[in-house]
Amino acid sequence: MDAILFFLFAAIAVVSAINVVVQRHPISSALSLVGVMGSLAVLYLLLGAEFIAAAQMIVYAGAIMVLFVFVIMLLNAGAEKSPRKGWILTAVAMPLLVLFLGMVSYIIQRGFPNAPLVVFGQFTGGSPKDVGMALFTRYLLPFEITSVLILIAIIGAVVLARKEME
Amino acid sequence: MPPIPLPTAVPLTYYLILSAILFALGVAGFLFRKSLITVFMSIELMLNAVNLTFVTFSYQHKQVDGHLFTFFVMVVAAAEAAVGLAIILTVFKNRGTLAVDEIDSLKL
Amino acid sequence: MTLLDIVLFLPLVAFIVILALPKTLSRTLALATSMGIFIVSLGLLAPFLGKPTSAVSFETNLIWIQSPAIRYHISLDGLGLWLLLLSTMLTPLCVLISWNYITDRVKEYYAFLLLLEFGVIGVFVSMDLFLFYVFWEVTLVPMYFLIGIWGHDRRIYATVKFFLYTMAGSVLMLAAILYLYSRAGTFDYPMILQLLSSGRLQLTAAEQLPLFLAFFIAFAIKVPLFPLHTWLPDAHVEAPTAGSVMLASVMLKMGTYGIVRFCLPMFGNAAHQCAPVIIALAIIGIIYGALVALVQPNMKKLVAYSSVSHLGFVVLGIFTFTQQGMDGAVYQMLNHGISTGALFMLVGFLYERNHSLEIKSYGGVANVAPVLSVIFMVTTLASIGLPVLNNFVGEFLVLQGAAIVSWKYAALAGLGVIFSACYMLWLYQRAFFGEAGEGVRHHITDINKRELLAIAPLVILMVWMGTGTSLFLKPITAVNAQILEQSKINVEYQVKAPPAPSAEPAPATTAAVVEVARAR
Amino acid sequence: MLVNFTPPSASEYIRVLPEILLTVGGTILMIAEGLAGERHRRGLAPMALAFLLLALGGAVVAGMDPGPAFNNMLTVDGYATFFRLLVLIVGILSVLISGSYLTRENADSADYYALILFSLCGQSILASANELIMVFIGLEISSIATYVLAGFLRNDKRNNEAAIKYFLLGSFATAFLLYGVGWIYGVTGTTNLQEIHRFLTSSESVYSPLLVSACAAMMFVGFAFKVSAAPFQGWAPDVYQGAPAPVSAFMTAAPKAAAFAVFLRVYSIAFSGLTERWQPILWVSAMATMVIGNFAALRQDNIKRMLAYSSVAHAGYVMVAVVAHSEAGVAAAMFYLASYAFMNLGAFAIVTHYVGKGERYVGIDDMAGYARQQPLIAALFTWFLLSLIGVPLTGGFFGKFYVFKSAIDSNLIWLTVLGLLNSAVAAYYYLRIIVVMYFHEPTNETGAAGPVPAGVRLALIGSAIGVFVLGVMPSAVLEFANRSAMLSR
Amino acid sequence: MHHLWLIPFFPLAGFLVNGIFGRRFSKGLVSMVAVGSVALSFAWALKCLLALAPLETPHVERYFMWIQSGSLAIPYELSVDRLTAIMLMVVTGIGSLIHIYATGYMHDEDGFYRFFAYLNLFMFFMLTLVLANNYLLLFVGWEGVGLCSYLLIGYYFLKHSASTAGNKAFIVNRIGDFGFSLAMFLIFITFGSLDFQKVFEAAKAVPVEVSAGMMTAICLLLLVGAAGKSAQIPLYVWLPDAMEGPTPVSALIHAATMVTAGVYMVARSAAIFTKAPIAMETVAWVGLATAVMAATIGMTQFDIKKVYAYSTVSQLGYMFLALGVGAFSAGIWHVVTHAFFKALLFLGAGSVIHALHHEQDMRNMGGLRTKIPITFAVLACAWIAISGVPFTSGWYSKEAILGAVHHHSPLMYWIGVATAAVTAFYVSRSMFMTFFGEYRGHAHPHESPPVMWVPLAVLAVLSLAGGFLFNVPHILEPLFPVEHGGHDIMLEIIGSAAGLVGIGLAYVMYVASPGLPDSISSSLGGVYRLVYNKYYVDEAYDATVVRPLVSGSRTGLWQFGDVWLIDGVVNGMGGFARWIGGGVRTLQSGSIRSYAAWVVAGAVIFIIAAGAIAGSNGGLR
Repeated sequence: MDAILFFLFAAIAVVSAINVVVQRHPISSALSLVGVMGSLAVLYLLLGAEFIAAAQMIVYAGAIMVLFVFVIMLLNAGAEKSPRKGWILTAVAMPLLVLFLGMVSYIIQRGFPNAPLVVFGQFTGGSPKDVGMALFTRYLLPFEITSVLILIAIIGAVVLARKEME
Repeated sequence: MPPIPLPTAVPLTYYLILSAILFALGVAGFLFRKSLITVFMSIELMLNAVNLTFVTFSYQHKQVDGHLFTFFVMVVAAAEAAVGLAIILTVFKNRGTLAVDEIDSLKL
Repeated sequence: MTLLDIVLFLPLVAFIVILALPKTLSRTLALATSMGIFIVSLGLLAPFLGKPTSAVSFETNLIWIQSPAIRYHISLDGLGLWLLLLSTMLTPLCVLISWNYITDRVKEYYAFLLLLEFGVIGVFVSMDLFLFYVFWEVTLVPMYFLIGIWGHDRRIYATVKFFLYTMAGSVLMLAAILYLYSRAGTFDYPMILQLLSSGRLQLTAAEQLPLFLAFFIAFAIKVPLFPLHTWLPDAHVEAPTAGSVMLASVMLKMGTYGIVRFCLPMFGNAAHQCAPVIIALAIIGIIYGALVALVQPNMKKLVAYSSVSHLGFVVLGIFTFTQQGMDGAVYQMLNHGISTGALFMLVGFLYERNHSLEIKSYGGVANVAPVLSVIFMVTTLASIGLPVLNNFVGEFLVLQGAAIVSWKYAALAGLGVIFSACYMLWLYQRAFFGEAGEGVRHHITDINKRELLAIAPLVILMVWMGTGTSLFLKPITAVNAQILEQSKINVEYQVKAPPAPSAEPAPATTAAVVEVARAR
Repeated sequence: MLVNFTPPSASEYIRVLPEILLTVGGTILMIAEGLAGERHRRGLAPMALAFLLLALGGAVVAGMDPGPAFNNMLTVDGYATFFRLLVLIVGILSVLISGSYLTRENADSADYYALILFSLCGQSILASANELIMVFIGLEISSIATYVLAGFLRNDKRNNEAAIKYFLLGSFATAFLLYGVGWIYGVTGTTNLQEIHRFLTSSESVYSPLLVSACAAMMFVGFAFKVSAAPFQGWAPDVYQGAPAPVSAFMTAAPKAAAFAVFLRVYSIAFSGLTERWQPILWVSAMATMVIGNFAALRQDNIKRMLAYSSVAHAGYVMVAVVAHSEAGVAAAMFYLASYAFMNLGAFAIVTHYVGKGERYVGIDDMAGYARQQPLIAALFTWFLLSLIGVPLTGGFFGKFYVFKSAIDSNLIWLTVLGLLNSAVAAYYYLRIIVVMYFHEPTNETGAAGPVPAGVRLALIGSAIGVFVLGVMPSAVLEFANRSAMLSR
Repeated sequence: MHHLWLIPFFPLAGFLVNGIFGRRFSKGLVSMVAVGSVALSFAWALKCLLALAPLETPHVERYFMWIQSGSLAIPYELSVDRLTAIMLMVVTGIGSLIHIYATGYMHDEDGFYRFFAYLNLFMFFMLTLVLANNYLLLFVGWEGVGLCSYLLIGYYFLKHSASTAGNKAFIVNRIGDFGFSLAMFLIFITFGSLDFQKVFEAAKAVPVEVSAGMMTAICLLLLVGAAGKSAQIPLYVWLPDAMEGPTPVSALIHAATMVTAGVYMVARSAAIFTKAPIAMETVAWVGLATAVMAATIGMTQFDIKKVYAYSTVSQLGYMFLALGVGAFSAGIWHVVTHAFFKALLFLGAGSVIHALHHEQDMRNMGGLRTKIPITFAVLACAWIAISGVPFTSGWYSKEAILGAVHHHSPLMYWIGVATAAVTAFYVSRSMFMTFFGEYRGHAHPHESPPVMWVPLAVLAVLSLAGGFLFNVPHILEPLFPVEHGGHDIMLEIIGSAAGLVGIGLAYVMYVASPGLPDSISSSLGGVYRLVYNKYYVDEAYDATVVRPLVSGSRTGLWQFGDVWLIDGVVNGMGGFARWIGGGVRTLQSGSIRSYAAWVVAGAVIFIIAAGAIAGSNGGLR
């Protein structure tokens, strides 16, 4: 069951991700990305990360992607034009990517030779309570500091996107 | 013909390889897409791949720390999205284009 | 706080004072301070007038930076003494010759001159490798500006070339200094020498050679040794008169000084090992410089190439590893400083009058400027090594030293002496003899009192150093003997025996010859 | 878990005093602008300065009581204090030169100063971070603020381009860093630097060195990007050229210093057991960085772009110290970054003033005859340039000296020789500016050099003194660096 | 202590006084200072010699250490022995006379004071040369006289030919000095000292077979030096050109004193030379060849001073011949007598030139016998002396030389005799062309003032009686023992006859049948042109040495070597750096995607590298 679920959603994720890369229209890409996020959320659940799975849907798919779609709409961004130049880059980058992927996979295989099987329910330490507990004790400082990060993001967005001041 | 025994569960490395594939696809998107917005989306894809890694390892170590990391990555992603899109907006306002290749006046 | 500290820092004080006070005072201030410094520096002579000794005087050894231990360690010995005095003497003279020549950015000009003096004095007294390097580099900056701002048409090319050439060499030296530190644990030069001589620090052959070369190349560029010399003609031609004088008289000496001071005692093995090649280069430089000087249409360039030739003698002398050769080399450093400095001054006087450095714009100057011509003649003669004038003594000793190693060296280098007569006398003939042309008659006037004041000390020194050598030579000899001794640490290579008088095993000295004769 | 929890003590709060002060200061600045309105914009810079000085004081206070804070998220030691002080000083100098620039560009606003303060806050965190999550967040705070600053003049095409390039590439590289962090978490089960170190060096641990070295390489991508080391330096010249001049000044000094701080800390603590694996990589990177920076700078006519390349080259020199991987190397890097901050800020201060409205005069030839118009400023510029060249008695020289000394001590002879030769090449392009200022006559086209505003003047004096002190009496700073270089593992 | 230093000091003082203040002095005062200083020097030398009288061993005075470096110590040390004494007397004596003469001769010249200053300076150096007690000090004088020679040849510096001749003299002498200095270095290496006494002492103790190589090398190098100064083949070329200088200079420097310095030096080094038979043989042959060649050239020249110049070269060759065959004292004797008659010849020629207002071409002279009788009378004395008419001074020394040569090699002897005949011929030719026949010029000859002819008269007496009065070989007996005893009357008759034949032949050709020379010269054709053009030696030197050197230096060394090659490499390195810069720069394409590609590439490479580098933890695990 776990395996079926994994392969199913992994397949969806990969296909959606490929779709993100190959679609010519930003909106299509954005929607594909939502697909990736959704399937990842399921995988998170499989891994026992309840809170993260929820956050993934709410924050990522819900908020961030909406923002993207909003901007795409705002700018009325159309389909990409066919490549003007850059075939050299493609020629160089494709093998690089293949190499990268192969190497990473190889390293993972070599690095975790006796990896345990992922069985749903074996790890339940990812509930909102557990996450919250860690967040307000051990990770108190990073949590507080992220507020600064968000503040900056707000200021930045305002500075860059507001109307001309007179 | 004996039935093929379906595996009941997959090893952890499968998740990791999935994340690697997603990461590589994100990199590919960054390299091959022409629109600023999709390039940015590719970065989000990469971050998602990383998140999967964290959650997977969290499972392995039976710890919550990986989830925390993922959580902060999400927050950062959100902040980046706000700023990034604002920057893309200004670029579009000044140049009227979202094509990555046309943003190369500063060079050499 | 010794007198040496005062002499070292006075120019820096003067530099600041000149910068701080108004422009109208700069000239006078520069003259007054530099004269003052010279007079004070004469006090440094005191310990050296008595018995010859290789001991150092006026030592100050303070901590500058704790870790890594960098020391403000300065002292004076017979090697640095004369070069220091030469520098302090030339600075006021340079102020004098610039008196009317410099009209633009006067304040900065004199300030840089004093800064340069600070740097070169520092080079000659530093006993800490790091401190030495600091001063070594510091001299670059004022000279860079002196050429760049007050030079002639192609000054930018010349000054950048000068800077980069020297910089390229000195970074190698820095690397070597750092390496030495990592091996010796100190920058303190006497300490390093002590470690070497006591055997507590041993440099393998594989270490010595690169270290030696790193130091040597930095110095060889400054000297300049063929084929690293091409910055010199450009720099000289474009520099203002005082710049040329300081460059030729003092800054080139920094290179040869460095070789004697550092390369020989620390890396005796490598120095001996490289000696044949370096001697070959020196001899090529001697002949090459002279021959190229022969065909120069530009007076300053001619003198510049003659410097290449003269400095070849110095390097040759050093790498003979004989007492005579080294004494001659050091003596020749001073001689070259005086006679070539004087030549540049005189060419500068001519330039100030006629605004040309081309030899062909002159001719017949002797008709209109007799005194100038006589002084030029004396300087020419000094430069070509006429007896009773200074260069003779140095050249003689160098060649004698070279002959001890191999008569071929002396023979080849001796050709340079012949050629020097050719190019200098030909220059003199073309510029001074014959009928005076229109331009010369209109523009050239005889030397004036200020100029005479500037050049007279040099002329006097030419004669003095040619006749009364013992005052100058004694401290030098003492130090050189010590350096020779130090350079023999771990040296398997020995100076070749003098050429055999016959096919039989050659007894080197008369006594031995007689001995052999008696034995039969 | 709750059982083990003890609330942070007062001393732990004091250890994050600079961060607190900076955050509060930034917030107050924005509020103050809203309250005071448009007319009181002139007061913003002094206010920012006041907060920075407070933070500086805070850093000193924090530094007096070293120790970990907040569950070992941060550790305040001499090293952290050194870098905190350094970035804060850079901040002060940057604010000093920003005022007149912003007024000239009609872009005075509290946002700018607030962003600088927040960015510094991020860098301050980086300086003391002891946990990869803090590294990540600090890096992001610092970066996001600088992304915005780089594109602050949003109607300026160059600003936009700088911002978008910096942003996209920065995020891209950060993803690699994160991926590396993910793996190292996977291997060791922790993100605390000391614990990683302990795990990797413990004889009981079972792990794949291949995987760990891949982690180190992956994280190196992120750090090298931030310090603009080759081959990840691509963004740097473009961004430094395109960003507003005072922001470039800030960016080349503060975020870079902070990135180096954390880079050094991570590699000398977490990965110290794997030196022989990453040292050759860094060797190559350092060399390439120096070569690219110096040689490309030879061909620049734009003074900002030239200084940008120069900043890449200087990163290369610091990399040499990192390669040395010794306490002396760490100290040398610290010293180098400090002296680079001063000389670079000084040079940029003059450029900031000189370029004029809309950054019109950015050509090197535009400085023709500057020495005649502003002898004193030209002299100061010369002083900074000589320091950048590495002429003795300047901070730049001692910086190079210590860096290469540490390299020699670690037996990196070829790197030292090549690096020093590089610095000789570098002399050429710095000299070019001196040549233009001193040896060329002013032309009519040039000469935007009006009177120098007080802020710039102050920054110049400060930088000049800094370069002088580090060049002539470096003992105190060096002692500090030497003492702080012993990072607890 | 006899204060020998005063001897050279007086002229030096004269030089300084005249050199510094002379411009403001009257001509009389300048003359007084100049002549006075030399005369004082003469007087002091005389006084010293009388006081030191028999002088069996050298008298040495040390004043101060000049140069000391390690084992090399060069004191300022003067010494007098019999050889020195002779030279001292010649130099100061003839020097005084010529100074007196010059006050008259130079009376109308610009730069009168300059002339005398130089002349005094010359005296100083010449005396230093003679008095020196070590090779280096000798070398000081050696180079110093060369300098004065240069200055005085170029005295008329407005004339290009004069300054060129000066340069030539100096540079050719430098080549000789080059050999001399190499010899000095070898002497120091071999003997450990440059001090005469020590060197000779040691040289005498060395057995020939041990030292032949080194001794030969030293002597040959000394010979090079001597050949430069004393105008021997191949370095004689400067001397004829040196006649550009004023005539008293030619007489003093280029006839009587300086040019004999080489002879003096070789004689001085006799102790070394006698250990080097090969070198001795070389000296003899060089001398003989020079004598013959210069004499033949002398037969064809028309410039009166050139004739005497070649004559000087020839006579110097004679002296070298004497030295080469070991007859040192005969050589020195010839130095002395030659100083008398050659100085006289030159001064007389000067008197003629003076009388004819600077006419030097003999073809424009003739019949002056009656117009300037005193000059003729004194010149006639010199004429017979140089021609070797019996019992004149020249005869004595020449016979002594020929005698010794015959003893050494009859072949040399016969060539020497022939040369003697040629010598008599060309001197007679010049006398006949000048004083006999019809006057062919346009000037109005007038006799010179007493201040000029009185010194001439003194010299005339010396030319006639000098050989008889000063028996140099006898004086030098302690230094150079005469090896072969007695006179060979037969040889003396042959020698004397040769001179008379020469005179007779000249009489036939230039007085009896004046058309003969032209027909002979035209019948000889090419040979005559060769000789007339001085064997084209100058041209050959010019073509083989001077031109290649100059043009080679210009195009080969300077323009190719320095500017193109070395500077090309330097600038090329700069260009190379810029080229690399250009290459590196193109990496910065400005494209975000290419930067990203670099990031990926870097990541891939570094991951592979980090994995591949085998650490202490093992390889790819």
